[in-house]
Amino acid sequence: MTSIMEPSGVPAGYEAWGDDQHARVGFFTDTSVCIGCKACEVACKEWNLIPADGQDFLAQSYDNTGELNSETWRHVAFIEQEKPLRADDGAVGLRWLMESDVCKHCTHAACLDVCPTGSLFRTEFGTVVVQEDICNGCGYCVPACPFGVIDKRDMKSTANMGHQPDLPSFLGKKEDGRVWKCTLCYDRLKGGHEPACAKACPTKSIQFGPLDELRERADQRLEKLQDEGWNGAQLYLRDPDDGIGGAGAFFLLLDDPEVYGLPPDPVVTTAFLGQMWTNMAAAAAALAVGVVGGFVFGGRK
Amino acid sequence: MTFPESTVAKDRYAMGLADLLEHWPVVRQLRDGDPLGLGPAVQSQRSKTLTPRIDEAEHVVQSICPYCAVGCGQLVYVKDGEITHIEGDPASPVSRGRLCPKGQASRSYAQSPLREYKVKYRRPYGTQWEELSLDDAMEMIAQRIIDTRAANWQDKTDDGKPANRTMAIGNLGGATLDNEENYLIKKLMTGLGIVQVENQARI
Amino acid sequence: MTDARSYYGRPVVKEPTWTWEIPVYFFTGGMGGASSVLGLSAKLFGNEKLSRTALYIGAASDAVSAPLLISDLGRPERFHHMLRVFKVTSPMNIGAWILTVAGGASNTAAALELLGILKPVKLLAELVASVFGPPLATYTGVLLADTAIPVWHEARHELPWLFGASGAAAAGAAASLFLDPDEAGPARRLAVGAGAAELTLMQVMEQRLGETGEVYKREEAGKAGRAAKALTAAGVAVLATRGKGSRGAQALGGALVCAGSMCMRWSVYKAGFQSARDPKYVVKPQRERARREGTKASTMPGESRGAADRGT
Amino acid sequence: MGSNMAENHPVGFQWVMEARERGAKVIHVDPRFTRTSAMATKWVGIRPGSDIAFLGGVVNYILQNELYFREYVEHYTNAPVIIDEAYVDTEDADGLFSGWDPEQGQYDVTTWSYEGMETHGAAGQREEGYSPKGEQSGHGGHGGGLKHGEPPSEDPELTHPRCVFQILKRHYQRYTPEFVAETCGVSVEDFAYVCEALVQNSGRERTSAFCYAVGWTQHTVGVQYIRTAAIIQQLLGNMGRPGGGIMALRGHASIQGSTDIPTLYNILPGYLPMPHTENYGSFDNFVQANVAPTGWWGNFEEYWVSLMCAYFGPEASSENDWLFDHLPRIDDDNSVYWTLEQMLDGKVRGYIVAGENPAVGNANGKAHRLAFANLDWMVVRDVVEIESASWWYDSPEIESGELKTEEIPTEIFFMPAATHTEKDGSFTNTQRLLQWHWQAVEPKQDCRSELWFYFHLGRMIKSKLKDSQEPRDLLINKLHWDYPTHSAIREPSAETILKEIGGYEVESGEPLPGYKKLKSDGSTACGCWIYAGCYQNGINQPARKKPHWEQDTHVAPEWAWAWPANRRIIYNRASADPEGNPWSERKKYVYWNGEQETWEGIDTPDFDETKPPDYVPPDDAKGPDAIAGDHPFIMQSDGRSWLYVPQGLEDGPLPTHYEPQESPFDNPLYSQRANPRRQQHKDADWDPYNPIEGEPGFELFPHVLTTYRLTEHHTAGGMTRSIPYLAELQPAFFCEVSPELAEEAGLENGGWATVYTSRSAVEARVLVTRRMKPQTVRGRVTHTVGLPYHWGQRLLTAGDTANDLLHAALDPNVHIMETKAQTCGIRAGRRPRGKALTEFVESLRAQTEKTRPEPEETRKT
Repeated sequence: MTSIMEPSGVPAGYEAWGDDQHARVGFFTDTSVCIGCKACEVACKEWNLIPADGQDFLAQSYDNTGELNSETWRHVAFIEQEKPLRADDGAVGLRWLMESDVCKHCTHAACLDVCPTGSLFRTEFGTVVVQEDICNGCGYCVPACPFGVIDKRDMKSTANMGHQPDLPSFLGKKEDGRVWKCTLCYDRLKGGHEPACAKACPTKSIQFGPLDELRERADQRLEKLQDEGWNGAQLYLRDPDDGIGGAGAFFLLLDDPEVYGLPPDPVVTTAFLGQMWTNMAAAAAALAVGVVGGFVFGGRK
Repeated sequence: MTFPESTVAKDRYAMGLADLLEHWPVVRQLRDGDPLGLGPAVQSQRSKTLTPRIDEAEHVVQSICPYCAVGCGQLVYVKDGEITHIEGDPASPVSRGRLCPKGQASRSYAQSPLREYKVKYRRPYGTQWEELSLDDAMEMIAQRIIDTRAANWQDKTDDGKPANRTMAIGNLGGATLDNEENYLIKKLMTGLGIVQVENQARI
Repeated sequence: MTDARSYYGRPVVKEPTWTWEIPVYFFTGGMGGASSVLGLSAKLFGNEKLSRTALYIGAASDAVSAPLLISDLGRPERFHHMLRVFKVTSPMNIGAWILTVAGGASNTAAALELLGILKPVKLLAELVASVFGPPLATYTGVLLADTAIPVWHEARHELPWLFGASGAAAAGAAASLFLDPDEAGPARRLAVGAGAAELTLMQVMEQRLGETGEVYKREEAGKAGRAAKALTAAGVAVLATRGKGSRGAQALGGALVCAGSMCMRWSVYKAGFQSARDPKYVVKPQRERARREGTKASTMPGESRGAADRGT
Repeated sequence: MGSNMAENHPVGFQWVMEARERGAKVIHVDPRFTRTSAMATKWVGIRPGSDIAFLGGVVNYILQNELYFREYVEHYTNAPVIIDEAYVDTEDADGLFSGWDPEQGQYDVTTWSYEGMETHGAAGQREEGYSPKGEQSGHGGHGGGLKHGEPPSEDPELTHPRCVFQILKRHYQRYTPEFVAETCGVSVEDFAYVCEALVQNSGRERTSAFCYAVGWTQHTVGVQYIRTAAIIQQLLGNMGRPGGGIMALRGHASIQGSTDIPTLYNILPGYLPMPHTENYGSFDNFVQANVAPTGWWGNFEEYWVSLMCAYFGPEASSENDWLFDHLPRIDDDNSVYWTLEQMLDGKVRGYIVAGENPAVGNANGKAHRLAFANLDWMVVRDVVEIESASWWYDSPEIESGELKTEEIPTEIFFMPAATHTEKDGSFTNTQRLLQWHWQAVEPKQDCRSELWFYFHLGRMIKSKLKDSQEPRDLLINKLHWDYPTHSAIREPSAETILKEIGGYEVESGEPLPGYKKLKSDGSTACGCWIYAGCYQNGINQPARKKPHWEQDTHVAPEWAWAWPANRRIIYNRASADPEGNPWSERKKYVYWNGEQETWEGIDTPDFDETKPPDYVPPDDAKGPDAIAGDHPFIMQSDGRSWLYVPQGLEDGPLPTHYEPQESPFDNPLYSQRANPRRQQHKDADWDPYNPIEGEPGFELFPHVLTTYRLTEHHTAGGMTRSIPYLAELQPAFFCEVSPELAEEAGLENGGWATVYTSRSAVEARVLVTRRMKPQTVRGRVTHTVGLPYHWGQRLLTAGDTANDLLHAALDPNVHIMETKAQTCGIRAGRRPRGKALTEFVESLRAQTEKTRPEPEETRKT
């Protein structure tokens, strides 16, 4: 089991692509230029023909989406703070942080590891994708994800549309009961197109590209923001040494991750799998011994 | 439009047992150097042959976003007479391929579940919509204009100045329309002596 | 509401989508796995009645386990996709293989027993079932621990043991239900011993979880947990003190231990939901660890970081 | 300022973000902290309705500290021009300019003229009150009345007490930083930051730009908001130069196009005026009234005749004065709110609404819906059944019982429309770029383009009337209405119409290369002179789609086509100094090539290509020839930009701070509180105004109300509330309030609030946010209630209509209502329903009307 957790930063299953392997790609989401327009949310839904998510007024700033789930693969978070944008702007200020969240396409991806059917797989682009023709909706990946990204679709949740007259034939045709999440537009990548959200993003807050290039760009960006005195700037999940081996989709944040609803220091659960299997083996053995013990100590009847 | 959904599965069952075994991911795991079954070994046939639907479009039309006045370029992908997708046109120096949520939703705008496709008619004092053919509606509207105009024509103002108009008909709208359409509206209305022609410029 | 910094108090990790079938399966799988071992052991020690009873219990438990699991699937008609791959990284996949083998074996054995034919094959099947029985009873602990749900993941040391003990107790208790006290000695002793272990392990787990474990005191997990402890303790007490003397007391004790085992699974199952719901269980320990050991998830300006080229 | 660009023009905002990343300062001056503010280097929270005070303060800062771009101001603006002795400034008349006629409520604008100007030919008409105004003068100043390009009296030293420069200085001398801070509710430091940033970033090497939108236009003194910015940009030398200017961020795909090729009552294509009911006597007199002797409006007759030839083909001739006597005539105001009033009076019988949702989008929505019930017939064309089509059975007035479906006589035709993907055509975007969109699919069933509808409607009407001898039918029968059609539904050819718009030689049918080729003898036809050349060489110029990466410069001239003459920056001669050299290498754009004796650069020069910088027009020069070589503003009769506007505006030659129609404050400068020339419907009971300070009931409406749009929706919602993906992003009508106001009014985040004015009451979900900052104005804390106006009673997300709250007092120049600064009250909970709603609003009005004094008796409002 240790093989998948060697801190090589190379996702398991990726090398196996051999000649079919492409450069690992991902997203660098730079929240310092995000204008919170939600074009990414809509672009994603338009491309992937995701059912509408229902209408809830959340009274949480301009966020009425709430979270990433089976019907939302890009989610823009809005955080209003009484904090200056620049560290040197004095104590008072107002800032409105916006961040487009997405599946992290982890180097060590718990959802992928735990998937019992091979529906989730590591693609030739190094991304993590659910194969909708394979998934049987066991739901194991849902609690395995340390970011709460992947989610099982329950079409009932989309029935509160108010009106639901004839949807265009190809909308709503998708079946429920399976899990869904960002595919990093696997089909588009195969056709040589960039993912829909990155393509739409008006300010290029969402940048798509080979991961090593993105990381370099992010490092420069962080330096620039530091020079400009931005408050709280940090790269999140950029480092291959972190608990998930670095993300394929990483972020430049302007405050701590938990403020955006992100775990501050996630570790892929399967990092402990060896330990857990060993533990289980011992417990199983103990069980057998215990049962036999019932006969040994106290007689056969 | 079609989606390559599990059409492949059928073919697979048609194969022999050997083929089946050959394609069994467990076998592929061992054979193809993916022992953990995390990568290529578990890829389905559908995933293997996936193509983006914009590559399957019969034609791609360059268009312009219908919402605000920035005028972003759009590419409209069409297959079987239906729009399959709309996204930004990278060639545009205005927008460089980017779109906002509204522009990005233009396919859904054109294919809205609320879209109306038939003329609806409400007769005076009526309590519900009725059906009416497009031809009849056009005929009736033309006649209404002629009649209202005839009954409310002003050759001169009350104090005897030239008027040449009817003040009983108005036409509203234009900022969401094409230049050519606005041109015809103003031209026709001017010809008819209808001066109350207005659009969203004031709102 | 949460007392950690969060995004409008929203959860960080998702609640499981599993429904009631899963905790019931934990119970049946545990009981079935342990019963197979009990059955074979009884056979080896010459207690045919107990052996047969345990065989049937094991086979029946395994037989209902599969439909339970399938019924929880979002796409039940694709249940066989579980065997599409063999994934050591997926406890559920391994569990599916274990259940297939163990369940197949136990039911083969039970069928042959019923028909009274092919004795050697039956014996082989029993052997297979009892080899795969203990893993079947314990892997579910790994299944839960191998998630991002704090109360499950942080209990990864205890859960296989707890589930194993609970399965063994249930197996012993179930056998006790159907047998006269003089034939059920090993089963009763198993129920008592494993039941006591289960109680201890529950306590240990809750203690070691610290703040994360407080969900076991609250809401449904708390209720079910308290019920589990009371039922198991009562069952163990009845079996230990009165079980030998009275068939009725033995049956009552057996039923109580079984019910306790089921309640324990329910408590653990529900605790996962509660743990996922409040972001503090995710954020606080991670933040503390990060403070203690230095976080790697965030790269602050000016910090040295792993070489970019290594990442791809 | 006056714009929320990040939210309403997100893709355009990419350029602002890119500039910010390159070190540009982005300043957002706005009442609300919006997504634009969040991206800005600096946000300054300003009280709604006080922008002129703020901008006037900037003007004063520039003038007092002598920070203006001297060379630019001296040569390119009318700063040196001496103004007529009769002119009296607001500073000397307590808030009124000279010429005020309290009886008429209008100005006699003649006292605002340049000194020594002779009024030209059409004096008779002028005395009768006619002069181009509003959009008619929008791009012109035609009829500026100069004999040749130079004003009679000038002082290049800028010291003459009556020169524009000195008048300007005096006019704004009281707009001190302290005054600005007090009036606008901003800090002196923030104001200083804006002033310094603007000045530091202007001059030879650098330019600054203003972006505005309806946050500026929708006021009773809206045009003057923009004028104030124009003054700053002229003083700082930021007009006609790359990176400079004042950018109007328009809200609809072709709202610019529908002004250029107007669906507006008072103009014809190319800002040619609709004739008024005045008796001009003859066509020549009409031309004389409108032609400018100097500048490009000197060719008025060429433009006019070419339009008439496009409209009427061979039926228009010099013999029949191009049918001038038969053209319909307008009154001073026949705008949409005037029509509304007429409709309420029962004078309008039929109404066609195409691609607009006035029941939701127009101020005082209730009045509109009640007016519709007075019509005989109504045609609504849209892609979904909008509120303007369904009002007769589901409007709030049906709910309240004010209207009863079975008693409404209006006959309604709902006609399903085609979308942009279902038709060919061009939009003109906010930077004057005509961009073609090709049809992608056929419209389904009864869906049709407006092109189809109006073409076939016209065809049918013409055929029904073809034998009519009625004088009223003469014009329609002479209308040239012959366009080829294609496809099964007989869709007219949009390209043929574009060709007519772009102009052609009548004889040969050859498309014209540009407006310079237009003739007044009937040999050219052109549907819109400023669009002339958009079909040159037989090529659909707006359909040019050469990718920007294949073009040599960022100007990308081969992408689409900009009017006029594919010019991307107008008045770009100002990007060079008076001698014709670039102001700086960094800001090089269009300049004089002395060797080739021609203007050149990366854009089409907006100047006679061969007119040298030192050209001085001879005394008898006319039209464009009368503009000197160092005067870039060639549409103006004097070739200069106007700091001071002697003609064309209704409410004053200089912007001055007036309070909105409704505001919690008096005017700190004058006893004249609001714009005296604003249009009110004082006698109409459908448009009651909230009391102002000192009037009974003032305390009922203590807060400022402002309305706006969100990224996720579009205007009145017809194009977005019908889309599930957008509806879910902003699923409810809400109001934004500060925590302080929430506390005061007992509002709970996520709960309900009722917002009310004298017009109506609406209910909205509450969003409590620090982004709504209470402001301290003249020692008093004021709260602003923010309301997005996208909702109506139907479609995927439904809600009350913010516009129902608004009154329709208007700007006098362009008849735009004041949606950005009104007053309101707010309380927790949902609104009264049914009849109780009307009773509630009536009770509010009763409290304000009890003992209301005649406003004029106590103060000038």
